[in-house]
Amino acid sequence: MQQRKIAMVKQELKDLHELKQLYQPVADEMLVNMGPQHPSTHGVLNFLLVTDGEVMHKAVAHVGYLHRGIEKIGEAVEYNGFVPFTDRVDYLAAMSANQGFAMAVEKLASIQVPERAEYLRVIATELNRIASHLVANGAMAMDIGAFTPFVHWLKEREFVNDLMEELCGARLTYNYIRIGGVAFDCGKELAEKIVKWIDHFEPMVDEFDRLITNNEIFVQRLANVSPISAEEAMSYNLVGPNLRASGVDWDIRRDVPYSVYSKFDFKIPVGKGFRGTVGDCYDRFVLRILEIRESCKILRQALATMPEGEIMAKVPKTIKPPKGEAIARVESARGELFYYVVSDGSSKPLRVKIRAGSFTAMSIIEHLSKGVMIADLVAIIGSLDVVAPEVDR
Amino acid sequence: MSSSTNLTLGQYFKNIQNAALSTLEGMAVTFSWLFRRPITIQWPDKIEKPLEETLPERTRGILEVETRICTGCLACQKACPIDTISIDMERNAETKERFIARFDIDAAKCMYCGLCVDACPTGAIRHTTLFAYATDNIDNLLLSYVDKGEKVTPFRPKDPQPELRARGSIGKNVLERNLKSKN
Amino acid sequence: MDGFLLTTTEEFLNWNRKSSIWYLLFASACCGIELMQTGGPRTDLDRFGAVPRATPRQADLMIVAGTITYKMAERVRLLYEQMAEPRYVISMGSCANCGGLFQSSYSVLKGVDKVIPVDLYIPGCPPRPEALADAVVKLQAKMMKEKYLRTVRA
Amino acid sequence: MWYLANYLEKNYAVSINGQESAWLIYLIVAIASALVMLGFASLFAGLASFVERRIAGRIMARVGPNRVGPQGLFQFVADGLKLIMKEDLIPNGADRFLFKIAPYFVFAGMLGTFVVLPFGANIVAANMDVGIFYIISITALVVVGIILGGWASNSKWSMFGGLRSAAQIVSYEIPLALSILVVVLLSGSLSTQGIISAQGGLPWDWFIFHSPFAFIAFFIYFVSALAEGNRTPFDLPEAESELVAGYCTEYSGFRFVVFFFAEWANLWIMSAIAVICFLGGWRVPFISVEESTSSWGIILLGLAIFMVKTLALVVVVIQLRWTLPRLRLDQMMNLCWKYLVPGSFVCILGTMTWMVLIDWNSMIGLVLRVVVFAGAFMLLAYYIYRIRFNYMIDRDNYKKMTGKDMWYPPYRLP
Amino acid sequence: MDVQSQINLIKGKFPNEVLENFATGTFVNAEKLKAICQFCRDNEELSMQVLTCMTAVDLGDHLELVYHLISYSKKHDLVLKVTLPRDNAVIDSVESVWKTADWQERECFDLFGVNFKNHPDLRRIMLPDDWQGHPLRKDYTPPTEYHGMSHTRKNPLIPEGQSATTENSNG
Repeated sequence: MQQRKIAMVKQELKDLHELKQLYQPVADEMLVNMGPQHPSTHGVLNFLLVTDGEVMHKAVAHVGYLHRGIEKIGEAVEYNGFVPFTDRVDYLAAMSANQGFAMAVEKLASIQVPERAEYLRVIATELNRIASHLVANGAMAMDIGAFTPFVHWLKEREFVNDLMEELCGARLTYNYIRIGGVAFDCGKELAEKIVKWIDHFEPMVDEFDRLITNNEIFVQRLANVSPISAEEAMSYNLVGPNLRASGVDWDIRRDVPYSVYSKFDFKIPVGKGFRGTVGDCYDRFVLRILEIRESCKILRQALATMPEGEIMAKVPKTIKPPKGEAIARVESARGELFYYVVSDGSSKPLRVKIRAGSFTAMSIIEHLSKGVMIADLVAIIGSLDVVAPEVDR
Repeated sequence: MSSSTNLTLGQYFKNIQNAALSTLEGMAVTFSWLFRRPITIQWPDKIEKPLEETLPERTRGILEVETRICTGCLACQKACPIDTISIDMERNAETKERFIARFDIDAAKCMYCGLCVDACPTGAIRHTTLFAYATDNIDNLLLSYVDKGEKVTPFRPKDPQPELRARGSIGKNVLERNLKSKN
Repeated sequence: MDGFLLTTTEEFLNWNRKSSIWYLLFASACCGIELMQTGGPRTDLDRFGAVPRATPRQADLMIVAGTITYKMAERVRLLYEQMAEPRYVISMGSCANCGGLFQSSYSVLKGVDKVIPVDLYIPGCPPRPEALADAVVKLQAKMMKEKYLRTVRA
Repeated sequence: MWYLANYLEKNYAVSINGQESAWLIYLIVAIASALVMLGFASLFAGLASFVERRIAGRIMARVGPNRVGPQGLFQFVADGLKLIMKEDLIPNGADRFLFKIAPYFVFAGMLGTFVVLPFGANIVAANMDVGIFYIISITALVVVGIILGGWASNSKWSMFGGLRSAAQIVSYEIPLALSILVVVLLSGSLSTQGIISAQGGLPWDWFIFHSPFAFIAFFIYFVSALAEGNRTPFDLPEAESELVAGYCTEYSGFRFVVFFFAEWANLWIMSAIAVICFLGGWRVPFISVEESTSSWGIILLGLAIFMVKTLALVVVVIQLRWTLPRLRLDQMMNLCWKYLVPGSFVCILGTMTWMVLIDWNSMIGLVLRVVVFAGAFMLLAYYIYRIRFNYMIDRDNYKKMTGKDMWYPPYRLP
Repeated sequence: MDVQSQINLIKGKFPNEVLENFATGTFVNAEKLKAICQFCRDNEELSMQVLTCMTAVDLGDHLELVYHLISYSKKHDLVLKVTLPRDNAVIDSVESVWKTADWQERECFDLFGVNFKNHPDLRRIMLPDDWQGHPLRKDYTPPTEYHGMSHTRKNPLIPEGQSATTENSNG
């Protein structure tokens, strides 16, 4: 026990010493540790704020508190066995993480996924996107101080969890999309239940707008806060709602079409500076709400036009794809989820690289946090919708 | 209330009007919630049927093994990516037929992914809807479905279909026995 | 007579501690989302008097929800030491129980009981909100049986 | 309570070895009334914390604490006693003496205001002539306590919280005092009983409907009282999501109970002062000031009316907490100095001209008051219409989805 | 425009830097990588505004750095690969071309040990600062304990008889 305490103290001193050279804080500045356990850092992310009061000179991000080495495990587990691990890469939008890996391996092993399985994948991913946007916006509203919208959106998410439990058996870590198709089928009455929920849910989104989105205090707290220009967003490789809020019209579902998204017509909302400049926190918030509405539209069309047929392609027990590499881009709730799978012919991948949206969204926070108040840093983290495992994998 | 200094008079009153109206709107929404039904399921005592029965059929709870139709093919052990299932097959010296001596599942480590259930040819291993088994000693979560001395003859497909026990009952017995014995 | 007096007052004191457990708002991974759902409307932990508190000083239950890596382990130990004395720990989910599906990884702590004493382990990945509510109910039963005064006196 | 003191003195004036013993009786009565006030304040603080969690639960479609005691009534007893039994933690770098003293400043500031708050015709601890002036000055003690707590616990987060509350409470004292000045102008006296007796029982005889300016003054008072008590749009000092727990980050155990108590006792004080100044306190309609102390029945009726009005305002404050997000520091200061202070000056000038032009008892005065009352009533009707609109939207879809109908009135406890 | 014409465009500007190519991109000489990336970004026809992903692959005898570039306006993408020796892999950082490379290169340094010249702040990003070794290399053997916390845990599945506890079985 004793030597551990000494080791910890030495570590602390080394940290402080090293930080002192890196930042040379001015006389009256102090280092505030917005530590890994903090109500508004979503999950375990650590910010070191160099501040002299309310306004910060710089916020240095320390990540890696949830680095579980998923890519190293990827090299030690077969292809089929790795799918549950991709759930844990982004537990809020687990379905798109599954779909990304499955598509990459299907490209490698040239497996053709049946039509109905593609529809089921789209339905599950869109439901999951709505649930993920609910928690993202809810957590952001809670950080600004409004607790009720967060719990209302948890209530809606509870309904989505029930639907997901009926469809694929789990509430959060689905393992529903398998390589070559889908694990279970969606019966007629489950499709009715989903449509009934959407009928209930869409007026509720309008109610959230009346409760919080148009609330003057909320708008004043978010409008014109840390606007991100299109060039900055692209240079920092922001993806998804963060990118579209800065005015760049880029959505993988439409621009790099995969699965059966080309069969549905849905709009891609782009940030227009609704109540402030283009690309500020308020734009990102409103964009997610518009995307929730678009996902409801896609769900209705997908449920209506789902064809009958097989839900799983003929896939051998252990998949041995030929030597080579493949990439897969999927539009997850947090933007473009990029999979790069290299196989050497054996039943285990040689290298699995997952590049997620939160990783780059986290890297821009350091750049945005110059001369910003602590209350605004909380709003920025919330609006960029950063999730710890996606950053640290 | 916008903090910009160049605040025109019109903008000044517009801010006040916006703030007042949106606060009234927000208060109307929250007050209307006082008259709506809360969706709380008062879990432990104030619900009609215990939650285990009302959960959907595909729910992936704690694993359970119906040893009567287990063929001892070790497919589930191979399918599990993090090997939480461990089965010992022993061969009877004289009669040369194999039997299952030990079938252990580590419920504390299992990730409830369902890959073993897909791999099982006869559906012996399956997910129950049991979930409420918090214990203060982690060894209680080691479920052994074949007792110490017992020898289970593996089921051959052409045998007559034995009478199967209800889903969830086997798991419940093993978990209760663990809770009583170990602490 | 003295036994009766002590047990009833102790019963009352334990009842007080049991019916207002304030848990620390500490969510590291997937189980953290289920922890938020448990605080949400469906299984409402507020019914048991459990309120999430952000500072370890005012929390008397730490729910370790999610994977603890080696970099985070020292912080978890620090948080545990900052909590005020009658404190309890619930290890929620496979990752906190024994490292779970990341047990073979180089940077994951194999179970949080290597760093802090754990009172209850919840199986599940992630456990249902009702499983966490069940753990809180079991913790309450455990608190009722604690000899709070007698140990101090004996 | 002085009424009681005079009554006791006349009948039981016993002289101890010759000296006059009136001061002894006054002492005993003062201590008795102080204990009654403390009892009422702590009971109200406890129940208010329980009721707030129940209302918050219902607003969030969930159920508040309902397992501790019948329907969860003893929740606050459990919270309080559990916190007392917690370990007594003082952070090592903290300034031990100030750390221990800080909560009791806040406690003194909070309990001090209960002395002047009336409950009925002559049920008041001390009917001071400078009642309202005393209230405004004693709430400054709360600021001292919070800053001391923030600074002494040697943690950066609580220091932020302490300084934020210093800026907030001190700067919101001014609109608070100015809006109460409007009422003092109307009633002509500073004592709380005097203000109430200057108003009438019927709604249009209250000061709030005296003129549109008084109506705006009520809202200015209400907003700045929210800021004084660190309630929601202004709960920056213990901002849950930014500053971990603001000034009481390092407090645990009994000292946190005192901070916890002060926050909820302030609910009562805030709404009681609003009811005294603007909503006609304990005045019973159709009964003049003289008759209101005649029989115990009328006094109790006055007490009941005062309680109902105050609890209604408390519910509004609670509901505000679960509706509005939090203001940023500079926006909070901006709101105070650019909107509330000029607004309260306009109200004072407006009320003065209104009083000069139109006499209170004249027919035009009455008609204008009824017009303002009608305007306020229209606003209330619009509010109720919006509530019904929000409810109606989701009723059928909810029934279709879950099969159960959505009507679940608040008095039906789950 | 398709991959082949993109490669020809680059070959036009850097004739002897472009080595052999493959389906989705081309191998490039390590020293000239930064100049090529600058060219890809600034050229109008290519206008690769975004570096989607920059990672390393350990192929046993040498390391391979893979740069995935994409252009949102032209809707085409390209892959640049660089081969580096295993032990002291050094390459200049492209952080000045795309700001996202800052963190991706830090991750590559942390997990693979690839050193990036004139990178603004090359520190470990994922692992604690005093961690030895770079985990994603094939020849990485994880330490048996860290700050007093041991890596092994008694595996309940193996009865007391056999004594094998769960080593780091990530083969």
